[in-house]
Amino acid sequence: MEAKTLLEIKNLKKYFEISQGMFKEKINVRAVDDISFSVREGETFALVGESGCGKSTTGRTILRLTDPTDGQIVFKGKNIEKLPYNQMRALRNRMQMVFQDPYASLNPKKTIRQILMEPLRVHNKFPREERLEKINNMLKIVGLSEEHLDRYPHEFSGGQRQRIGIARAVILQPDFIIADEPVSALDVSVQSQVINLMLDLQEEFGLTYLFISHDLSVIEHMTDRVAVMYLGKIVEVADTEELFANPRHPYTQALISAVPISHPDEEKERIILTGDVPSPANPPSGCSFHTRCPFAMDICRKVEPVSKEFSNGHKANCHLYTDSENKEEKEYAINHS
Amino acid sequence: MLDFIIKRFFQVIVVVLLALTVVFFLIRISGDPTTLFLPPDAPKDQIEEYKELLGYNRPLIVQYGDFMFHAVQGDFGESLRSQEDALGIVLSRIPATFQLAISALLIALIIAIPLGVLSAYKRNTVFDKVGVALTIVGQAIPSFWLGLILIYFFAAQLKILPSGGGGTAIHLILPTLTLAAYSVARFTRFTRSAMLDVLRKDYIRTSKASGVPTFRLIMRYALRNSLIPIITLVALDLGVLLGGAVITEVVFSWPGVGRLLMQSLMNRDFPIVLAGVFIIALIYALVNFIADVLYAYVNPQIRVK
Amino acid sequence: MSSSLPQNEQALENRVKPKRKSAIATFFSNLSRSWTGLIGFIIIMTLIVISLIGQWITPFDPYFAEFSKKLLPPMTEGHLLGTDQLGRDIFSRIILGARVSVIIGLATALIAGLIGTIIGIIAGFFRGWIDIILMRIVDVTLSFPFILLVLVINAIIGAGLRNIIISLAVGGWVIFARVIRSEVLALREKEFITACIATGVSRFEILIKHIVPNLFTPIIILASLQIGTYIIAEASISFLGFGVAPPTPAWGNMLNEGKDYIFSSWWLITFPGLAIVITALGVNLFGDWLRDTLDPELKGE
Amino acid sequence: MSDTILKVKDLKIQFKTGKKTVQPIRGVDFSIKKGETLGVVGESGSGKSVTSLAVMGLLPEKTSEIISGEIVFDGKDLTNLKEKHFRKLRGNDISMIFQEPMTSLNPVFTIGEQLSEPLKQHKKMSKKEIETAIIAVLTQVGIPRAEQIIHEYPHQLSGGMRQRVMISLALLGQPKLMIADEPTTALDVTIQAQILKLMKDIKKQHDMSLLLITHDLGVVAEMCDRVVVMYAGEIVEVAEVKELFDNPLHPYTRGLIESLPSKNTRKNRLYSIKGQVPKPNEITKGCIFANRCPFAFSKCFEETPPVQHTGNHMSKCWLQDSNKDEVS
Repeated sequence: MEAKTLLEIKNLKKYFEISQGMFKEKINVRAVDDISFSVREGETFALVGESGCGKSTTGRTILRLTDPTDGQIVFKGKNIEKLPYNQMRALRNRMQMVFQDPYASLNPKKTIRQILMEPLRVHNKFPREERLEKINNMLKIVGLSEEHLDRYPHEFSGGQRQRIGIARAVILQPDFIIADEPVSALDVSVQSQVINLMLDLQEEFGLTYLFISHDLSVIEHMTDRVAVMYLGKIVEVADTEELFANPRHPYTQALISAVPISHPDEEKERIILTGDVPSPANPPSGCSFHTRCPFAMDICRKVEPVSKEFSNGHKANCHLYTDSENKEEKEYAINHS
Repeated sequence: MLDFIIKRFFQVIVVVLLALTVVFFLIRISGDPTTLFLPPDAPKDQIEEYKELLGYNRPLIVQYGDFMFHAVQGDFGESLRSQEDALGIVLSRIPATFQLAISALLIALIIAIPLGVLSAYKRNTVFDKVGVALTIVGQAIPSFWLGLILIYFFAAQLKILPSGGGGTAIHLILPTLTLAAYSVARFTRFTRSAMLDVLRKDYIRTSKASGVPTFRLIMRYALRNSLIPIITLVALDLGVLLGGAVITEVVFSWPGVGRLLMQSLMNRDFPIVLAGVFIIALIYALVNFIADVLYAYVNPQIRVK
Repeated sequence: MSSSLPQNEQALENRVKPKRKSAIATFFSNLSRSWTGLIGFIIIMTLIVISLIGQWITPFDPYFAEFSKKLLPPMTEGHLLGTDQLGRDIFSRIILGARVSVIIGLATALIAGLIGTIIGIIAGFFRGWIDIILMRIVDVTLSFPFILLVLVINAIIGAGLRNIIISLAVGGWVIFARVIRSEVLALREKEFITACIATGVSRFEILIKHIVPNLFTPIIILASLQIGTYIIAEASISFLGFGVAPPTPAWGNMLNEGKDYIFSSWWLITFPGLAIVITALGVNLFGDWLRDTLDPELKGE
Repeated sequence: MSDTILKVKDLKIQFKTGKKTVQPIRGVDFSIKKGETLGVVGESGSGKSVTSLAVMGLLPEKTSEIISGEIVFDGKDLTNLKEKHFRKLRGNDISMIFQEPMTSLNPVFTIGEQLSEPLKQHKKMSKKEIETAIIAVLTQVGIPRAEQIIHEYPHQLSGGMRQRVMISLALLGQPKLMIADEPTTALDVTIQAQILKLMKDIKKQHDMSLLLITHDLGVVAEMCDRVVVMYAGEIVEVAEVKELFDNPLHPYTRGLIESLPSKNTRKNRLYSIKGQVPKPNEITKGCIFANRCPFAFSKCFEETPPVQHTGNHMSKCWLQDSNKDEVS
């Protein structure tokens, strides 16, 4: 019954060293700090979090656009975290990426024909004479046409460019696509077009998505499972409907409650978090959320919480749910949520 | 901040030492120095004797080590002509060069920054357009030619200023103007564009939205922001100024380091050339260093962590 | 599967589709819109033509010295701009001198640009120790005022057209190396390069097909702006008695020879100097225009 | 009438770039009552920011021109106001918060120096009084250690903190009207929630009007009393916020609301408006939305629709034309 696992991430870490000058110690920014999750074939798995939480770095590290500091990336049963550049290249026709900024991710000096031909040429996909036809097909699927072939990216609007970016990713018929904030740079009325396109493509080509976004309403709409990230760590994972119906981690609760209402009559009980996200270069001790958590207890400042499974793959890392004292406090918090 | 200063200071030293190294090898590669002291028909054993005497028969790397060892102590040998201490001769010329360079720099800044600011403030008016045209032409005039033209008008025709020589304030006028002209043009143009750049920034709009009058906006807010790139440019251009000083000194027979260096190059008096290179590289590096510190000072993003 | 794009929009697309022009047509239509750029272009073209056909259009033999006719003022005996201290026709010498300036400007830009670009690409693309070494060399070279560096090198390796070009190139490549390196570094961080890696393009192909084509614009802009510097630098060095040696007519050495007659014969220094100013002005105007047109972001330094 | 703080009448604005002119604002009418929060919703290119800059008198002087219309603030027409007099209003009677808190504060001046400016310009206060006032406002917008913050530089603060500084800057003159141009767009969701709450509280305390410009219908639902919907330089619909969400009349507004993911069944295709916002040079005759409108008929491509009023609900669409024949 359980679908096959396509991608498995085990204890992934990505630290960046930032030089502070000759006489100061380098600081280690823990962009991704020991995260594990797995993505099943055919599903849309979401990484959600605020800026700086490490969700984009996670996506880039999985695709080896930047090298992991530690941990394992298992794609189709094969460890890829240490593959050299050229072996990794061969694998890239199975895993592709859609970028956030449709203006920056297309080479301004290349025509659409060149942009879409490149992946086919690099991976020697389809016989040479069929490639153009495949490109035209793909353009039609994403809502553009043959006559756009010899235009340059600057001649298109943001939405159209994002379609081109998606076409480039899908034309190799990969199994897996990482979409890093694919709609957040687009106009509202264009966002829904691109979301529809991604849903259509998933159905048509049986794609698996890792969908990285900060937009909770989009995530709620189109993903199957969600991992919530905060300061480089995953704090909660659950099926999408379960997560939105029954968020466990105080951060997830605050995040969901912060989404603006969709109708003026809607009444929403807000959990307004105080303060800012701490710097990932100097994360708080214990649970990294304790500085902003409305339910923070003594233990939260000292001990990092471990993952606790609730039901059917719903896991959260929070001391409120681990067995210890402070029962009163916890009960209050849980009832409150 | 202190770390930054120490780090930059190390860079200064490294750069100066490397510059010396390069010139040392360049000179050695360009020809045998002993032939310079002796008549061209000198017998072979006399050449050998001379080489022995001056240590030129040792391996190049030993000579280099020896040279650097003495150079870092300020000993560049004696002038091949006057047999005086090379560094001493160079140092004695420094005040004259400083006099010229600093007065030119001051004049350039005093004229250029207000002019550039005004030009930006009155953008697209006749004043601005004439100003921009003048700066473009000004940047195309080589300083030595401007020097000649000034000599022609003020010394040859009007006979009110001396055509060359040094010593008095009167002598300083024409060389200073000559040297400052290019920098005036360049700094004015750059100040204008830096200013226009800043005036487009979001934070200027914020100040306007607070009701700050335009004059105050420019003089207090925009100016401080534009000073950051201006300082960088002025520091970079000090090289041009120092280079220009050499030529200006020759045109006006100004007794500075540049003219000395020129004469020594003509005479192939290499100890003086090396000492001169050392001093100029050192001055240039130090000035850049000061500019960096100044830059960090006006830019709180660097100053305050 | 249905297209997410409707027909209406297609129609709109077609309506607003810009007409395509050839690169040359675009160049001239842009140029005609800026009179400064146009002036610069005309000056440069005139200079190039003069330097190509100069030897056939001089009214007098530029090398022919006739002492009886020395120091003739302009407009006498058919000498438009007068004669010099040896009785040579100044107008003819200025025409022939254009060739020296054009050759030096172009050749230096080509050599310095090529070397600098290659080094900049190597340093920026491969990073690591090779980058550190190359950039130290650049720092050291830049720690010396350009004109002094060229002067010292030229004084050491000797006069002559070839040597002045070598000296200028030795001093000049560093600017290219530094600018191109930072361009490459900036390009490497661009998302479309990341997209290439994600597509599976090899490193070599990324460099050749994606990074290098994006360097053409900065290289052309930089080269066009540097040519003026080279021409003035050569003139300055020739003026100081190095560089191009007489009797080859170069504007710089004409000024050097003429400066001794400044109190009596103003035309000896006036006209070669004007030639330099006009040339530098033309090159700078054209370079500025090119920068503003090709790279609007760089506008104004 | 006297309870209207700002009235914009038939505003048209032209921009010149080189020899081309575009007209990003083509006839905009709206008004804000005292104490009201008016939302202006639109996508990029709708002209919502240009409109707000026009109200502030901050349009680029050389390249833009108000070609017709009036902006009446507190009984005064601002369109012909001399800069000298306009300056007295800015940061005093009208103030503005911008989208980008990261670039909207001057990096080389301390927070205190920048905050003192509106007070120096508009109020006669001593240095000590100014400092006290600044610290009071900073505390009010929820900035901790205000006494220290005034000596710090913008880069030392986070994005959320900077936006709070911007809000306090706008508050210092105790304005009658505050304009907020996408004040939370650059911020994270949890910070957005903080800032929106702060703005609500502050509006209540200060009894001022708020002109809130945003592309986010959620923010509108949360904050606004009335809403103006802009599309490609024109106002297509104006209504009370509840009325707008319950009964949108213009197909564009309807499209925006319908395409909210929360209005669609999970995992299904979203309702979507086809095509994209036209650029100013692509605008032809007829209704500006006709080429994207699912209900467009021939008249829409021919004639500009008139303004239709249904009570306080205004829309600009041929479908609302009372004389229309039965269509769609």
